[in-house]
Amino acid sequence: MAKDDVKQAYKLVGTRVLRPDGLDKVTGRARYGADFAMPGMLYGAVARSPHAHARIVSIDASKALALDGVKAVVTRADLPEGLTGEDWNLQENAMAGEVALYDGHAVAAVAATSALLAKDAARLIEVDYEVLPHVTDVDEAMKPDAPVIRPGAADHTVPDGMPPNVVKYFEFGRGDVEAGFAQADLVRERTYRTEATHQGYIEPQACVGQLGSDGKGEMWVTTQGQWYVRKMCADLLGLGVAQLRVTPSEIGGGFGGKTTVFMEPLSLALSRKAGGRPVKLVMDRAEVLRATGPTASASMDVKIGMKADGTMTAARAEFRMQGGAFPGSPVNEALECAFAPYKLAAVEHIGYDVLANRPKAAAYRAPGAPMGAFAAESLIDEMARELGLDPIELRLLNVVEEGDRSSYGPKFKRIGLREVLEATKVHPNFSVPLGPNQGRGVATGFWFNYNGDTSVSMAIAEDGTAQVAVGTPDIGGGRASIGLMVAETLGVPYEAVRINVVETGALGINEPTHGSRATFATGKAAVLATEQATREMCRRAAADWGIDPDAVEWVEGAAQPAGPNAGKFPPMSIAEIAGNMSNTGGPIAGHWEGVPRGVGASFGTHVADVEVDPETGRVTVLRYLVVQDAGRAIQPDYVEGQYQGGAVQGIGWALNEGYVYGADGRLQNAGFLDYRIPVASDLPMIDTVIVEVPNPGHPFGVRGVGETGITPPLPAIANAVAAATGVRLADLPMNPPRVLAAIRSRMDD
Amino acid sequence: MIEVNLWSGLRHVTGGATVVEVEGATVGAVLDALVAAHPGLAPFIEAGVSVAVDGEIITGDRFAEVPDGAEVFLMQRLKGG
Amino acid sequence: MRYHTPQTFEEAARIAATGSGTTRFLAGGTDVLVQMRTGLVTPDDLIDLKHIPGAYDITQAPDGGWQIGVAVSGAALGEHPELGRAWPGVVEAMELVGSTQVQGRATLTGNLCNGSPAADSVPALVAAGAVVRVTGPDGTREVPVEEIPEGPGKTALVPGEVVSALLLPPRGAAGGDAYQRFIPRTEMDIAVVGCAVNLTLDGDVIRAARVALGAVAPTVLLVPDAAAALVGSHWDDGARARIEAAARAAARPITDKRGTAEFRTHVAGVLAGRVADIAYRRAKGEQT
Amino acid sequence: MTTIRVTTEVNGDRVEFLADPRETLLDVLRDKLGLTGSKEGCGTGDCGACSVLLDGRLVSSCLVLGVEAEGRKVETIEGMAPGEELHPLQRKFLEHAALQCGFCTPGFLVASKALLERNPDPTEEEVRYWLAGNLCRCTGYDKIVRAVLDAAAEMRGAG
Repeated sequence: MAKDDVKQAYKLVGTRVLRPDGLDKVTGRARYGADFAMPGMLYGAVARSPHAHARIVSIDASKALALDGVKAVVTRADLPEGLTGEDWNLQENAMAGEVALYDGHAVAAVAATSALLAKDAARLIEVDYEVLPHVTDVDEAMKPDAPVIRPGAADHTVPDGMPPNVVKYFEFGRGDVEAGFAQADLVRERTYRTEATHQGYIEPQACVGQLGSDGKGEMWVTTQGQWYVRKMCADLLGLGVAQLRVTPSEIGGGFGGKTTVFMEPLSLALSRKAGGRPVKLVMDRAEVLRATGPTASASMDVKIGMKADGTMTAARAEFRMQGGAFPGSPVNEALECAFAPYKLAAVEHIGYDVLANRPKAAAYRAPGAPMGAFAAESLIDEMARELGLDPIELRLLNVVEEGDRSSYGPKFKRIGLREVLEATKVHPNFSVPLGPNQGRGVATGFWFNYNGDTSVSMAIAEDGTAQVAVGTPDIGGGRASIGLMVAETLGVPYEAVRINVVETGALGINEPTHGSRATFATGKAAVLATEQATREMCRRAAADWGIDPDAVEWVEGAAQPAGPNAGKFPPMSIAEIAGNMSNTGGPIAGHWEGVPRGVGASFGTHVADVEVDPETGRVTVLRYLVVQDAGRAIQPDYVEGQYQGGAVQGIGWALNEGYVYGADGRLQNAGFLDYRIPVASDLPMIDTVIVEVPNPGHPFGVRGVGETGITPPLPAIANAVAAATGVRLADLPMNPPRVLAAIRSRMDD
Repeated sequence: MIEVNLWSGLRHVTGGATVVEVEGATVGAVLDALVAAHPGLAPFIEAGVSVAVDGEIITGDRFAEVPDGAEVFLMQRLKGG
Repeated sequence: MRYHTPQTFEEAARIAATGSGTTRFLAGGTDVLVQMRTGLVTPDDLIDLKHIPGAYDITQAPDGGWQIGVAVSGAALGEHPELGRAWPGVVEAMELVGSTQVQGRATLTGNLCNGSPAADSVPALVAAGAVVRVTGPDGTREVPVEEIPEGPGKTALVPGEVVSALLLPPRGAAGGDAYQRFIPRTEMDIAVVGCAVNLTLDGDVIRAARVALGAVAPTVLLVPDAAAALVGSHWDDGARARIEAAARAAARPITDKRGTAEFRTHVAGVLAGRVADIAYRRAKGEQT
Repeated sequence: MTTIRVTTEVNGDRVEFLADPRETLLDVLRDKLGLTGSKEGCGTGDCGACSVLLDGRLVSSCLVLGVEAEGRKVETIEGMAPGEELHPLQRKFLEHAALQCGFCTPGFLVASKALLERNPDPTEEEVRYWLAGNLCRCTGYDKIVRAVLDAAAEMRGAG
């Protein structure tokens, strides 16, 4: 989209301003997780299990402690007992108790006077393991004779008689699906599989933790959510939550993977044991891949019925996902999103959350939705081809709109899927002619978007500039979008507002930057806080003028008399009011706390053009188009950036990313060499269209844009490969050996 | 009266019902009424749920208003990345 | 760890021969530092060869042959005005190793001595008939490149021996070489299969050829049957089918995280055909 | 562990430090010299976040030992804009929103500078291949490539 095509209903909202944190980030000054140091700081290292599943018989740290400069070693025995539920899961994942549950599971940690020394010491910790049978594949883990990872871990959702590694069970839907399939002219049922992928943020986990014997602590950490870190660390260590102060650094990518804790509590445990000296813990890339949250792997059955004209009569999904050795795979979200773009009278969803000997899954951008979309959209595409139907027309025929019942239950509010599909249809990419061995794939995706606990405080400075304290770390330009909305509301230049991402001591609790919520929720809260301040400024002007405050309104950065008093006094500017505030009642500020209502869901449609080398199975992405409803693009550059980044993560997931476990249960590709995220030369430009169907629940119409973009690429690429080769791959990643094998097996037919 | 639509997996704790009629003017009142009607729902609701009221998914606000006659869906609690 | 900066290869060899524990030579460091970082190897003695005079030099002998210093980086190799015209396959193979950043440091000698069957430059060196000069406690010897690798991570060098130079033969008239590899992405991967072809023509007829394969066996393979498939031909469809078959017959790969044995075998044939085509056209004087 | 005294030049300044020979140049820059603009994303030369120029040559500082810097010249992101004026690449990265989290940005800038010094008029494909060793997980590279091409055009115009 050309830069000027975005609607200009506002002075600032919708403009492509520079990000306020940009200068620091292009000069190397911005401080990320590992860039912080404290006086007297020690360096930590973690000893990890080389086994997928092993009983810890004994741990002997005497050789490590004998090294000059080693100050502390901690094991699970140094953490409190008696935790339950997710707290216990987090603690068990941070440090193994009786059993190491996956390759890379932490078993001990050490603090020393240098990073090299800490690493040396970690290698000297001797652990005696009794190796146990393991399982890493989700379908294998569901077999009745699979190794049991945690007996009795199934919760209340699991009916009797299920395999022991099934720990949660989901079932929802409506209508009579069998009757729906009976009405269909074409019914197809397929099984799809996706491998676990990692968020792949370039900045490894890093923190500096300090904890004294008085139970007061501090932490500097790279995180999507400093309050989550505070609560989790406090619970895992048995501290009073408010006694811990957590300051977020700049964050080098998260994508959901930094919404939880891994080694962070260990830095505090080490610090406490080392007499309160601060302890820095920085993961290396292998640790990130082995022991932080990847997403789940999935095995999925989908069945769909269609009339000859493409009308969908019924759909059924049965998904199995493993999220590591702990409950929490996003199987429910995968099911809820799979059929969300379609009007369905009858739909059934069944899901199994399964344990396996892998690291504990963390959220990854629209958790679950990409897998669900891969299964559903692959089958829909296959059926559209079989019926000879255009993929966009088929989707328009079944499109959900405001008031339609969603596949997951409630009716949709105002949504923009129809507008997205119409914009896709007319985009030039959709009609570029294709050559030999080339194919075009279309797919649609959905994400709910989210609000969550939000607390924002803003204040007017003496010169009429403004500061805003927000609790959501800025991962992709959040300061810019929030700054624009506050400046627009306040009627001041964008440059007059400073957005500060603050530590836990400065605000009420905030959920992390997750769920595509920062611009929606923090943005809405910031606008409401700003309106509180403008009301106060109107009140002060009214007092000065001697009129009723209700007869004053805030217009373009000034209080001005309205109604019967209109024109009686010249407008009083923010600078005037601010400059005089110490004489008119003191500080002027505004704040807002709550869970902002009015979330607006977002749909997107992607069009992928690929070429497949029939001799090697290599897939080259020739062209890629993202069309997505943003509600309103506050800073269009960063909206496009979210679309492009989500698309490319999805392209990686589709083609070459994936965890590879050996027969020994060890991760084979714990590095960027063989965990193959897309590189610059793999890709074309990623074309974007921002559709704006404003969300009535947000003052500027924002829906949230971060997550939807990763949901369509998996099926869009698969559908393009199918179009190019005539063979359909049902297993991800579609790496060259798999694509070539599929092509050659077709040639053998 | 509020008709609450449950997810179908809850049938085994509601005697087969997937729609339950309860009284309640807030999300919290509706949830409490559900547990009163079907005590087997308690662990599901304690584990965290979202409640969709007339299409808006509400998480973490027991005081949110539920207008009479509203369409209410009980959903598993959502999370994001 | 002791860090040494010898001024001669003899001194380097002496340090290595007298070291009590693990010894590593440091040239570009792009493999050694990774091994140190991942804890795979912690040398007791690390011997930096870059202070030895000539380590950074590329020189041409009067007979047209080339001597390449052990510290010459891939980037320096690619920037050399003459070498790339003589041995484009060797240069393009080395330039495929790693990123631009790795190119700033990685060396041909290091790529060889790391002992990886997937090393990109090694098939090209083997096809080119390159030789390494080895300095050891008992003096200096010259060894054909194909005799250096003995298995993954293993070489024929004995403790105390250090490669002191790499020698490429004179290109001669009507010759061409080429290298390609298959990787899943477009950059940054280790070769799943690599293939180099070096040939000379007599008119349109292939008079002599050497074909080498990477990543399809425990060591880089010189494949005489594949060369024989070319010799005497005009590079026609028959020759292409023969070299593809010969390459596949010679491949004895494993299945691992980078590819299946079946895939590697098939692609070895595909690459052999593609690379021979480029080498033939280069020998004919085409710019490719 | 014996440390070695190293004298080198970083961003035009003569500096001295004591290094354990196992420490990388990246460790030294970040922990000894306080130059934390170079980032560690992998430690194995696969991500490019630690890119610096060593005697004018683009390298991963995680694959260089600190002791190897003796007598050499090192240029880091901190030296890219010596005065108040940003380097055109830095400015174009801001204008094109070529960063989201910003963690890979120093490496991309240093690598792009090395490219434009050798090739003032690169094609899109040349930019993409030159930067293939710099991983970015946020942007999908689109805006980065545009920023580099635009900076190159501006620098050619100014030259």
